[in-house]
Amino acid sequence: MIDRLFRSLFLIRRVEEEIARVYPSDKIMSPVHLSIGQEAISVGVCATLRPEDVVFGTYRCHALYLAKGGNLKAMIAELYGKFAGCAKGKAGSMHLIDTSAGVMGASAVVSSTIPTSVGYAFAEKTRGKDTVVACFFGDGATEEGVFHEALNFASLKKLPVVFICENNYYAIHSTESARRGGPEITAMAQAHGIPAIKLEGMNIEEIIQSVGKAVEEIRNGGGPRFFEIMCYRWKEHVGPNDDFGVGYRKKEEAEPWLANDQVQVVGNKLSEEDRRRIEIAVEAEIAEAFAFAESAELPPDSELLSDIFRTH
Amino acid sequence: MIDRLFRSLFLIRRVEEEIARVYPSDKIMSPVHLSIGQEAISVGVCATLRPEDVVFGTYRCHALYLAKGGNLKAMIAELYGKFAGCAKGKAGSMHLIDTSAGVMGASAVVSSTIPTSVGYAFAEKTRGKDTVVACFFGDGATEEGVFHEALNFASLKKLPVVFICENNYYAIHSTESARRGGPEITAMAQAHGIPAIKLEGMNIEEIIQSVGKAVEEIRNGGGPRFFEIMCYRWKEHVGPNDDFGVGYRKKEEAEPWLANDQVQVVGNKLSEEDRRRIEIAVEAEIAEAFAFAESAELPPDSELLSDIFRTH
Amino acid sequence: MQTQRTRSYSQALHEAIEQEMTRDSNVFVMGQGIDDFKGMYGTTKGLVERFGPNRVFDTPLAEEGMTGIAIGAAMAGMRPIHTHIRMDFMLLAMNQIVNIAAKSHYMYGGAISVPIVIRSVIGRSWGQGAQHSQGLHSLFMHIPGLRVVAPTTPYDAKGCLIASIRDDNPVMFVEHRMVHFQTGHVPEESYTVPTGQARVLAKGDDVTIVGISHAVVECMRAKVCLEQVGIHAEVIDPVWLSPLDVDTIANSVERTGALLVVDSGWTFTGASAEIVAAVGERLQGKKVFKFQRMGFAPVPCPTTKNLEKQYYPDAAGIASSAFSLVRGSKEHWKPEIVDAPEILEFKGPF
Amino acid sequence: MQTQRTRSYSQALHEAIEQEMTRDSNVFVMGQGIDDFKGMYGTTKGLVERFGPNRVFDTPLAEEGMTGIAIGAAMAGMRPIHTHIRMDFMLLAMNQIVNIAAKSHYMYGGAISVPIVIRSVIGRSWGQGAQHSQGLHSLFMHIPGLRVVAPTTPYDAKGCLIASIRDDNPVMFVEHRMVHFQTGHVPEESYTVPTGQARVLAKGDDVTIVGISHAVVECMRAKVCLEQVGIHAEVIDPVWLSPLDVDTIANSVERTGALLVVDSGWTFTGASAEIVAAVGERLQGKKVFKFQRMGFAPVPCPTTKNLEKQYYPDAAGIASSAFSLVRGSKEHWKPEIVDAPEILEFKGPF
Ligand SMILES: Cc1ncc(C[n+]2csc(CCOP(=O)(O)OP(=O)(O)O)c2C)c(N)n1
Ligand SMILES: Cc1ncc(C[n+]2csc(CCOP(=O)(O)OP(=O)(O)O)c2C)c(N)n1
Ligand SMILES: [Mg+2]
Ligand SMILES: [Mg+2]
Repeated sequence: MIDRLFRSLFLIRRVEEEIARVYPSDKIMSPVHLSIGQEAISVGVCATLRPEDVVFGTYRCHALYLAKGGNLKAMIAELYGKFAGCAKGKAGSMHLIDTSAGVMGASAVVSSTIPTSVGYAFAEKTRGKDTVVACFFGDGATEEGVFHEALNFASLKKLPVVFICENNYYAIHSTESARRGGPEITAMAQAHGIPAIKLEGMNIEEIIQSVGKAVEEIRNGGGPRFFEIMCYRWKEHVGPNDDFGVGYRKKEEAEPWLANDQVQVVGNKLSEEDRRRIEIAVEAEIAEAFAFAESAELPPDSELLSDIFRTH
Repeated sequence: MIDRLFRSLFLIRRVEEEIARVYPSDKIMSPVHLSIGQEAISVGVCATLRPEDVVFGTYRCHALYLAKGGNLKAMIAELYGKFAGCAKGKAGSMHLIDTSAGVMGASAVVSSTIPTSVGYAFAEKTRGKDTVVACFFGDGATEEGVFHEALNFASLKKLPVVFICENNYYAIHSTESARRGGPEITAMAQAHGIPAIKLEGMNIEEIIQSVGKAVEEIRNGGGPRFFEIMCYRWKEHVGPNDDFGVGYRKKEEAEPWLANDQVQVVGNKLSEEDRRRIEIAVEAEIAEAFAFAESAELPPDSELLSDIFRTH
Repeated sequence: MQTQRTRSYSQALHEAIEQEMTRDSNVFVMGQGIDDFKGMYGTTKGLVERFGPNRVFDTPLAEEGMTGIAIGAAMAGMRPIHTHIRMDFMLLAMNQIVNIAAKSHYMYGGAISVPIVIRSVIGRSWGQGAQHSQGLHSLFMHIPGLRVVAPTTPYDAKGCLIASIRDDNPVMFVEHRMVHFQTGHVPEESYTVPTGQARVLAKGDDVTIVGISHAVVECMRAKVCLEQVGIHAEVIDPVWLSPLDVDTIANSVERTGALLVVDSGWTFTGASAEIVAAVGERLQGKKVFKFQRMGFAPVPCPTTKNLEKQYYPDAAGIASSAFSLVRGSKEHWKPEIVDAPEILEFKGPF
Repeated sequence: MQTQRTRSYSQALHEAIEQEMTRDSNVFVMGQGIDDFKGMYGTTKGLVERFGPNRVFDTPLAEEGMTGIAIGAAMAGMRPIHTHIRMDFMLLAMNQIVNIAAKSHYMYGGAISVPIVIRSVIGRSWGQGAQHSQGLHSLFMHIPGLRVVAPTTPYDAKGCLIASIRDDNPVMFVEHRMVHFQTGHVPEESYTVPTGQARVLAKGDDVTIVGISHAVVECMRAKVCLEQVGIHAEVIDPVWLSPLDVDTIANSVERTGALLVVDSGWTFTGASAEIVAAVGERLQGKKVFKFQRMGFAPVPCPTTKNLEKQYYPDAAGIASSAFSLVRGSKEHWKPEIVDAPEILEFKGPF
């Protein structure tokens, strides 16, 4: 278990570090929203899901995609705009998808995948499947009206959705105090009749335990559950850099989070040897994926006009 | 006080009864949503407001318009589609407006005046005025995302708004159990940090007392307050008729509400003489308004293309 | 001779839904009030009794959210039909329709598709006013990835709805309140009307009149009047607004030399502009043609009857325009008022 | 000779806001992140320090609600400027814009008005993809009661924004990300650019090229190329898309006999269709002209560079189309790739 968690955490961290390293070369000509520092949420939640379960995410979807088992080569090729990308190079970093791994896509429009995930859950429940849908979004997404509309319906129909709010305190550079009048985000979920728990302290084991229990209840027909998980975005909102110098937040604020790096915390639970073995394998996998993406083909020009409609 | 309340309640009731009576003649060729049975909410709330305070309503706005002091002749002329109507005959029953009385309009799109009322309150607060804005809407409106967006902002900026949810149990023919998963509507307001009270039993004095206290607090800078006031629509959703036979609700359900008719309850507190005096005056006023509307002119054809833009 | 099976437009829609729900258990219907005694203008009446509340259900008032929910169910392989009693409310769901439904198949490189049908009604009738009477199909035509269809006959209503349900892509299905009452031949068996094919409703050589949605009913009335002054109009119902069958229209105009487009919506930057421009593209260098656009007055819809009447193009006005187009702008003629029974007879309150 | 005062488009917008806020205490600015260190592409930087947080403030993520709030403040007599970093997000606010802002003045018989300016950015740049790059001005053009303006020069940016703020009606103010960096003459004093007037950017007799938003920058580059093959293009920037100055364009086409419209958006049922149809209306019976429409490819915008490049009309393509339009469809010519420095030099991440 620990080795799988570490493998996933380390993979995500290192993939994003590689993205950040490559980015200035302009090989990735599209916005990237890094999850560095927040990986434990995706990894923890996905550890509680089955392969057939599905997830929906936001533009900040690298961690979720990989944690759920999305294909790494297809992801990097997608960022490089290559035809072998998970969306043929048409989607870029903000819209990763791998339906075979249960990654049902991500959207650049804040909160727009919340209702789609609920609709997916409705379809599964109606057809008698026991799929659980995990719906990921940021704190900012909870200000959009559609968040409430989706939660209400999930509650009304007792749908198998686990809502995961990754509260990193910021929407771009805006603090919660500039955006929200209410008390806790969890209170809003509760007002829709959805049991909600807030997890502080960013502890992957706590996440797995707490979410895992909820997922089980959901699978047994208990209806939706809601988690607000506090976290911190280490990098700038979009792009590969640090941004503690630009004015909206101070490095001191980040320090406790940096000290509680779950990649290290989990890694430290492994023996030196086990850890090295995993790290080496992951590095090789990443190197291969980037090499693959580098050498892959661009989509042919004819792709511009293809895929607009699905025809049998 | 009682005589003013009765006057207002009786006026609204009788105006709507007249509308219902006239309707089959096709002189009013536009949808009407009657407030019969719900008048005490508008009358009670408006009794706590000053003339300079403003109200925003829904398509079911006859009671609110009159309770706030909207011009009766201009209203009936509007329903008749006449040029002397409060909107020159362009708006009809669903969009009554009388800015001189603080009636800032109403919308046929459910919940769409909730944010505009909050914006109005923002403008008044910013400019240092002590206006209170009363925002009326139905239970169905609370399912729309924009309801939450507006409440959040009102809470965030501590705006002078009193939210009045007229909960008549139905949205057209749909019951709450088909539409809402959460517990109380008030819980949603509270989740946005807005103190909320639910008033049952449809008692105008309780409404005046409870809302009056809140309006005073709001005027003193206390920020928004929310009321859910339980009520019952006696007539069909739209149109002049009863509809207990059509299937979605039974007459028995209505009976306690009919027995607690606030027009009678308040009227009974007056001496026979006072009451008669008011009734006679109101009947005369109504007769005059309908006669006025009957004989008023239609808008000239040139009105079709006027008012599209305001030019100095 | 076999007597034709006659049904109303609403009945035709009802039959389409019922047959498709029977055929495919992935088809379901959701929308505000669809399970009430009115049943979405009768088009969903009795379906809940037949198919149960999991496949026929009322929804909260939440257009954006419920559209997203329909889309999500479609992504999972179901085929939702989402209904709206007024097209005006679609404005609340534009983000899900345009940013998600229309784009997902392309944006994800074909990995998923969104087979959803969104039915909405252009609400002209009984002083509905500015916010309950808009024909907004032009907005959706502008968006790649959406199909837009606005059938006007009961036959097309059934065939287009079945085609839309079976389509793997999002379809905006536009119904005009005033065509709900039209009756006509509707075969009992299941059939589809081919996507992207216009229908020539009446033949003629002097002028091509294209009518969108209810306007085409008025165009047919105008045609009858025009015959009396010796003008033979060809009347075309595009049926599908996107994809638009420009060929059929352009071929007709090449023959008649005159094009009148009458929309159930505003003209500025709308469907009528597209039709004129597209026909012009086809015919430039081949044929010079005269043309005119008609549609709603360029204002919100007023409620009072005398202004409302002027707001909409009517048969007499259409005939008069076609006359001037054919005979030259200096020649004027207008038939007596032509009855539009569906409008005269319609009584509210709704 | 006096040296011209040169400013960027963003600076011009900043100056317009600052001057209007100084002039009229009812003017205020709201929008997501406008008070952060980026300040809405620099256009709102420092304003909060100058005017305080009541008049310059960040908002929750709630496009529909915040638009309604801006509208309500406008109904109370204030003059909000509401900003959006991407035009795509306007789809979330369509109901308030179309059903409330556009209709209130008419629907209430003139009793109230809604003087609101909604600024939004067409986000082409750096692989923004399907949901961050739409030019949706055509949707708003279709709606009576809205003004739509899309200035491209710093001079017009300032003058149009001031005109928009002072307008008593709702104005959709469309900014293309790629014109934010353009520099040009901007007078220091306050001035307005007249509503509904197109600007002839370059004179010519052979073909009329109309470019909308950033496309007009490419049209000007195309003009330079065309000169080399002896074709003199007239380039027109409509500036205001609604009301649209059809006269200026039609007068030009009457002279040149050829019209090329290049949009920063899709062509189908869009601004380019309207321009073609409207010019056709003006000139029918007077002048037969050749025309062509260009715009985004009819799909969502792909992110990968090679497809993205084909997605947009560029100067070389525009020149080539204009050439064929003038010389006949059998004659082909395309200039070497023409540099578009604002696109080549732009680097993300955003
Ligand atoms: C509907 C919408 N509004 C605004 C934006 C611009 N935007 C992009 S990311 C973002 C912040 C979202 O914050 P949050 O939900 O907390 O997610 P985080 O980026 O912190 O992970 C905003 C406002 C958008 N993409 N979509
Ligand atoms: C956005 C929107 N969706 C749907 C409708 C159709 N509709 C008109 S009234 C109504 C019911 C609203 O119920 P509620 O808010 O409880 O008000 P009530 O009519 O009971 O006073 C609905 C769904 C609408 N007008 N606007
Ligand atoms: Mg956040
Ligand atoms: Mg109700």
